Amino acid sequence: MQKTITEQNLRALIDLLVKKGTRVVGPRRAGSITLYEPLASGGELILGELPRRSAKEAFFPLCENILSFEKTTEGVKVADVDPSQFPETVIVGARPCDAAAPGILDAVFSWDYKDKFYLERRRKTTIIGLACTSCDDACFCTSVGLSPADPRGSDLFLTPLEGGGYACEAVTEKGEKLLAEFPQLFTDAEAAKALPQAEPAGEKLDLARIKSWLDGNFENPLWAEISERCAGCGACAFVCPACHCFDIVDEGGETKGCRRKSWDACGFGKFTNHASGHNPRDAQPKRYRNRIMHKFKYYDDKFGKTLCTGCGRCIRACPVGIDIAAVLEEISKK
Amino acid sequence: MSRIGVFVCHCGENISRTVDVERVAQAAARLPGVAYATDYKYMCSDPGQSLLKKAIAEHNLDGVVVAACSPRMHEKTFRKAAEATGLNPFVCEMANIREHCSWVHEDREEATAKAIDIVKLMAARVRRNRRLAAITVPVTKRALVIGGGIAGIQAALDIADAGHEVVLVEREPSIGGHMAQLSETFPTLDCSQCIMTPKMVDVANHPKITLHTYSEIEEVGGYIGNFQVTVRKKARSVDMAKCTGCGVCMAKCPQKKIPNAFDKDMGTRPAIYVPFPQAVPNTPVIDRENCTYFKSGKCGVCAKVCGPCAVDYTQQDELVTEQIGAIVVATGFDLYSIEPKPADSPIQGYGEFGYGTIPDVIDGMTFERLASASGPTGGKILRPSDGKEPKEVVFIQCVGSRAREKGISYCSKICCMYTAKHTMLYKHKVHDGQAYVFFMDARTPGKNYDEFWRRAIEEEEAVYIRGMVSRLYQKGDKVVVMGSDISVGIQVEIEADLVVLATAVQARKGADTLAQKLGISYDKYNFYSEAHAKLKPVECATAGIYLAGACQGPKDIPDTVSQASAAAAKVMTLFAKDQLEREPIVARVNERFCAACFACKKVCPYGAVEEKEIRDRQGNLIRVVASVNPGVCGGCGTCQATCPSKSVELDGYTDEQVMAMIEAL
Amino acid sequence: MHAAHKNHDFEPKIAAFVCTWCTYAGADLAGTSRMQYPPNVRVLKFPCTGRIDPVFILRAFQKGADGVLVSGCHPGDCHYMAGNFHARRRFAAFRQLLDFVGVDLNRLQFSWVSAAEGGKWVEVVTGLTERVRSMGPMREFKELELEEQWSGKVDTPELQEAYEAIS
Amino acid sequence: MIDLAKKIEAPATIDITAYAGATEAIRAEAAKLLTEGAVAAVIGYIPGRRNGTAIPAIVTSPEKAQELIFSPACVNNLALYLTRAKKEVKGKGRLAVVAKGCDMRALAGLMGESQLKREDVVIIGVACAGVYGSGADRDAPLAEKNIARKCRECRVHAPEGADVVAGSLPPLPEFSPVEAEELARLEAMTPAARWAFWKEHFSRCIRCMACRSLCPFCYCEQCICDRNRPQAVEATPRPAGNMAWHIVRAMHLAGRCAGCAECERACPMDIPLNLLNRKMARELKELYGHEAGLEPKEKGPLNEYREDDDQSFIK
Amino acid sequence: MKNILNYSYYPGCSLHASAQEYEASTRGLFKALKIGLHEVPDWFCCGATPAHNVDELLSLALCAKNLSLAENVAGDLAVACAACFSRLKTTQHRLIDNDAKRQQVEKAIDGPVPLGKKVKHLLEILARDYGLERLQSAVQKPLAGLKVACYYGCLLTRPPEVPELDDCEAPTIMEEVLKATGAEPVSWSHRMECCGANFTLSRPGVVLKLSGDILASAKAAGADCIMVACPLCHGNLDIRQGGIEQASGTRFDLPVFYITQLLALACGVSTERLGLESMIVSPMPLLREKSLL
Repeated sequence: MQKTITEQNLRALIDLLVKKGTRVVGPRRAGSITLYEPLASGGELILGELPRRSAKEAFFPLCENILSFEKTTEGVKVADVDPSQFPETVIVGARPCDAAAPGILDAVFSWDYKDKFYLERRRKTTIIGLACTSCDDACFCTSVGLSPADPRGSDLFLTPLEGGGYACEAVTEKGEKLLAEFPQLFTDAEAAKALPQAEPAGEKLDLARIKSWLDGNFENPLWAEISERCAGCGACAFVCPACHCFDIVDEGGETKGCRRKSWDACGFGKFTNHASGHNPRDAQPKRYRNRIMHKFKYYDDKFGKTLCTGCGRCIRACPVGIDIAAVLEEISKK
Repeated sequence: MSRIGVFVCHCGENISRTVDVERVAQAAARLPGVAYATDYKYMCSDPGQSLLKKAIAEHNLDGVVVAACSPRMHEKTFRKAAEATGLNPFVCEMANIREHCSWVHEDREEATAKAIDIVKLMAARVRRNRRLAAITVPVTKRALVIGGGIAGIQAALDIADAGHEVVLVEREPSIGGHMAQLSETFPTLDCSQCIMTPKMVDVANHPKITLHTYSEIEEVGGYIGNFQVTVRKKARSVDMAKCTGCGVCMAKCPQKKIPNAFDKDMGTRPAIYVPFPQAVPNTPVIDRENCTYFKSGKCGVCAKVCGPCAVDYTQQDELVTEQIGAIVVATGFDLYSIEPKPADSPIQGYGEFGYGTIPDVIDGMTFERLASASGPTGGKILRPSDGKEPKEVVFIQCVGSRAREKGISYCSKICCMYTAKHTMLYKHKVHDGQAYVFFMDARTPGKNYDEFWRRAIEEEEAVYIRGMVSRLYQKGDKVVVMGSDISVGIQVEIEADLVVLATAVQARKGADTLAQKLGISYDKYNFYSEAHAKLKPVECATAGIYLAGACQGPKDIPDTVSQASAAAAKVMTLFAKDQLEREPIVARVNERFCAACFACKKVCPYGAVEEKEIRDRQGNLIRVVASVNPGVCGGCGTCQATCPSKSVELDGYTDEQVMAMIEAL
Repeated sequence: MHAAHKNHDFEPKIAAFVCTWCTYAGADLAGTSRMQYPPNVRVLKFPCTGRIDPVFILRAFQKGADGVLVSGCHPGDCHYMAGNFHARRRFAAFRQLLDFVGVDLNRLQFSWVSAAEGGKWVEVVTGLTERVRSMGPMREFKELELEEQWSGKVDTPELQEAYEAIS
Repeated sequence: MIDLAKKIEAPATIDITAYAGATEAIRAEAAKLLTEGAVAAVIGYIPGRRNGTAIPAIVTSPEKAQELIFSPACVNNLALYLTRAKKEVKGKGRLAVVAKGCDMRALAGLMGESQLKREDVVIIGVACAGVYGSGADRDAPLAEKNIARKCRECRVHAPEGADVVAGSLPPLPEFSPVEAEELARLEAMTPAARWAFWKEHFSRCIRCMACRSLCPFCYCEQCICDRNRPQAVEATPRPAGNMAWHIVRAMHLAGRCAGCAECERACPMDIPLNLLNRKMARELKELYGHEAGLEPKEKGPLNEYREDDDQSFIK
Repeated sequence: MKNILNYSYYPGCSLHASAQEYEASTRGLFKALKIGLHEVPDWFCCGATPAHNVDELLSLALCAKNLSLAENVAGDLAVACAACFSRLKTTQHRLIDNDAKRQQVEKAIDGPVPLGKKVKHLLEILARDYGLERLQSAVQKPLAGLKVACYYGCLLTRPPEVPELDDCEAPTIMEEVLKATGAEPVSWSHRMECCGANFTLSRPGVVLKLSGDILASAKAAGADCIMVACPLCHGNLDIRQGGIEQASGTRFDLPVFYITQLLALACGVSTERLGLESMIVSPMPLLREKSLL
């Protein structure tokens, strides 16, 4: 029998979780936009909008301290951050393109070096995904093999139903646990008809074909052609659910400070700048090439996955209108 | 610097009375980068300095903080001491815990805490200090003097006598300037030409002086010690090398009716002329505007009569470039003229004085020419309108000067004295004449000046009327002077035969253009600005350029000569060394990051920022960046605060040093 | 003989950015004249107010200053002729910016103090110190310094303590 | 009888058919320049993949020039591509650029800052009635609802000083000046409320540097916030560093920013950055009568001075 | 027919009393030139010289109120009398950068002071607004052969910063206007000297001397007559001329015209409207001699 939950109960679920001390992260109004942020109550949850930034920051924060140091007469005192302090988190209302991302990122964060910051947060996080019933002309999840109703990556997956409420599908044990913990909020019901899922306009892309072109075209005039308009900002990377480059800097004073890890972007001119002053990716086309190569070739070579969920955020955010879907389409035609 | 020594001074009890110096030293020892800290009774004393030197050697210190008095007091002392041990002097800094702490606070706890903080700030700073090397700039020991009046002549002779080469540039055909026009000089009444002409001849004969007369400055490039100056030698139409100065050409020139400017247009001269008989050089020049040959192509008399064939009608202006180490600007002044106000001038004319339409209203310089034995009247005082000897002469002071409503607020400084002189000269020549002087104040500061003025009144019977003149008008052959005598409060009317106006001393016409070529600043009256009113009265803010005489402001002859000698002394000081050494607190451009917006150049008060082209080995231009000339940079650091990317840094006050101090706040 | 020393709950930290030729010398004069003023001020010497970057003021507030003084030569007295004129424009603009982002301009003072004005130095420093003392600590930047993005926040007891300590 | 009142009433929407004329003129001019070899490339706009979008394009052939367009979606300030930040583009040779009135002001500013020589660029000015605001409805006619904020207060619809001007202006509606109103609203607040306003906005900043990257005046070879010795502005996207970054940026643009509002448009976090720039521009106009970018000026307001400048704030 | 220019008009007390010929000729001239003059309703005394000697606030308030009345009439404010002109201009000048004083005055007159209202003397209107060329072409009967001493008096150009009419000490505006009529201005010395003004009543001796000098100077320069722009000067030079002749034993016989009288005459305004008959020194013989009647 399928479980369903009303919108009211979904909000009540958030309230209950918050009360219990769980950090609940979901789409929330932040100024004039919507972002995934901790919710103080269920009332704050915004449904029906794709937040500007992806949900990846729940595991991979925009900026976090990784240690702090203090110089004293006795020497340098270093204090590590204790990952056990990371809060139990539930992400509510993650769209399939966001929910799918951690599953992709797990590979890189647990490969030769186990990133305990990421992994600990990941372990403590439950994702409640939500199927999309609408999309815009930047959405292209279907082109990269996902769909607006794909439960991949979600622990619990909600599908909006005609007449309100959501069908709930426990995808993982974490999801089942949640269902079990708050049985009063979920109803066993004859499934009402699911609302029709969104239909992004793009054709499904032949990712293998794209990859094989990339394999042979490290040098190609196309890179310059696409990216000569690129202004070199990091907007695309920072809104992307799958981009995961980061920088580590020491900040603070001479006697006291923190080592911090924060998002970085391969579009930045300084991204690969060496201390010597030499920069192997010294021009924007090389940097843009890296962005595409990393997503559709290198990551695939290494982990067998594509580093893109088709959320379309980079298309919306790019101030010079670079459209990754159009780029992929062009490559796939080569 | 990571091995800093901190030396806390007691200053007898001056510091230790309110600051617990031992505690300061103990706290200092715990500061990052500090390897050694101690305190001592008198750090500046010999034993104190020895202690410092010894500690530097023993503890292998690479930076020093002396916590004592103000750096304005002893920074040099301690830097020298540090330098004696082999340290770079610029890694030694002072923490001011006396003037800024012990002397201004009473509470021992608070003062001690503050002293520790001050030491902390300075230690943080010294950690980022860089070793700076003194900057040297080569010096071309060749001076340019612009202007051949008494100021320029004096400066040129002084510098040349010291053994340095001098290039003297004069706009007119002869040197001599205004002083050559004067009859006698106050307060001694000695003959101006008698004291002037020998100096002019000295200039002409001096082996170290290159004289360019009838020449103007075309272009100035470079900087202190290394100027390149282009001089335009105007076509004289007479070959200087061939001319013997015999004067036959002038005698034979058929065009003789040209008003002689040297005599204030009262006499005449030929078209080929020397301005006055004692001219230096004594080579005539053809006034092409008035020469019949140049106007119509006919005549050519002078060429025909010239024995050595020196007349050359085809001569062209010539540009000469001189390498110069220092420049003395001595361009002098112009006299305010009573004319309707020029359209673009902020200065109002004197309509009430008839705008100079009354022929017997003349200015002081015209009177000088009348009184001069070599003048158009042979020294007789004869009025211009009818050549009669004036029996009643009215002198009016402050015409143009001290007249805010007319646009000039300053005092011309010399008029009180020369007007007094004029009354005397007049009385000496016209025994039964009466001189009246309208004056606001009589300003006679100067050796024997007031005595001189009193003599004009008491012995030469000049009548001084305190008050200004409201109107002059012609009445028959008299000039009626309507004025007021404010000391008795009555209106005065004098029917005079001649009126002499003591007109204001103004900056030379075109002074601003020359200033722009030189890159020096000038005030709203176009007088050149000295770098500091008290302490640098002969220096321009632009290094290597000095001022002499009235181009800087109204001045009499003694002041002018003194300033000229002072400027010469400054040039000699500069020339005393082969290289110019200066404190290395100068800005440097990080060429790699300079985006060439030249904001630094726009704000630099010294014009020290240049545009530098970076080329590859083939000579192709890669990019242009800013570049600071360390010889010219004054070290204010305005460029750095202005540069958005901080690609220009002031050595000694880098952002790194400042940020470290802010960090340590 | 001495004025009764008062204890205050809050002693502000005042950073003074001064030029070496006028205001630093003026402060020296206050010292040689044995004038008395509150010890809260820390002087940072610059060749000229023209060298003082607005970033320094911002940084000083970030690094814990409760009040900032910028002081140099009177107009026309600049050792470098025009540095203070440039500074005057720069700070006229910068203070408007700070005001616009919500910094209380009572914490920021600009003055001309000449080498002869030891008395004025004392007045300016005393005035600013007392004004800032009455305003209380400059919390804005300090609080901001401790804030984290929600995703990077770890609510460790130490941080919590530090956070509470500032209020 | 004709109803006069009705006739003179300003239209509520902008008739964008006028933009088609501009498109034609731009294509013709670009093709001419490229055919003649007068320029190596024309920087203009071509349609984006998505309906109603336009993206910058660097066009090098007369054929490709036929793809150029002008529409309300042509939001970018193409002056960006003439700065040293875009060396690849600048390296192509002499360039032509399509510029709206607002973009012209940036070009003038760049010329004043020695970044661009007038003779090195052909300016194809375009009469512009307005462009879409960010996130605006691109299907609806251009009106109060979807026009960019800066366009509501635009005073440079017709570009001045261009080599050619493409298109003509349709009748312009009167829009309420939202930026001026917002500025007034903020100024009326207490400092504490303003602080709260900006803190909230800046805390969203992720330091993607889109504001910097899109700004024609952020052409520094090395941004002060990328420097770490010393570190004047923290590089990490924490609230403290964000606040410092935006204050420093506003200060660095003061007297230079010509108001193209690209920073604000580019910001993926919708931070109203142009408010800061407008505020500074207004203060500098009030203080020194300076307006950025109307014509190339040798000195900006913060690198010149007058002896009698206001100093009422100096005690 | 439409006027070319329109002004609000402040005649001042004299023009309604001793200087009625100034008023009549002004109106006649301006009508002929098609310049509209619209008298300020309810205008009153400007305070003249006495007021500011007694109470500055009073003197400023009087003019301020008149200015504010003038705001009701469109156009710059035309003023004929040199003294009224001076007072009105002085008031604006005094108040423009003195906020404290302005507030005081505003309180006194219970309203704002129109500091922007342009106050113009007739000369300025004729020479600048109307223009010398146009004036010249409006002349129907050139005053050829008439030698005129243009007399400025004290207030038209002084103090330098207030009237902004012409050069303070060497003005030419009257001569320029006069030349347009075809008459010949003489060059003379006492154009700007004081006529004695108000002393005419309290210390007539002073006036006899000062005005006598002016007349003598004009005569010496070869003038046939004098032209003035101020009712008070006119009084001293015209009414007192007989007395001066008596005291000095010199016969001058110099008619004293207002600017508008000569201009109107040249522009063909009927001589009946020029008030020539009210001049003490009759101009008739002169005008007949020069065939100007």
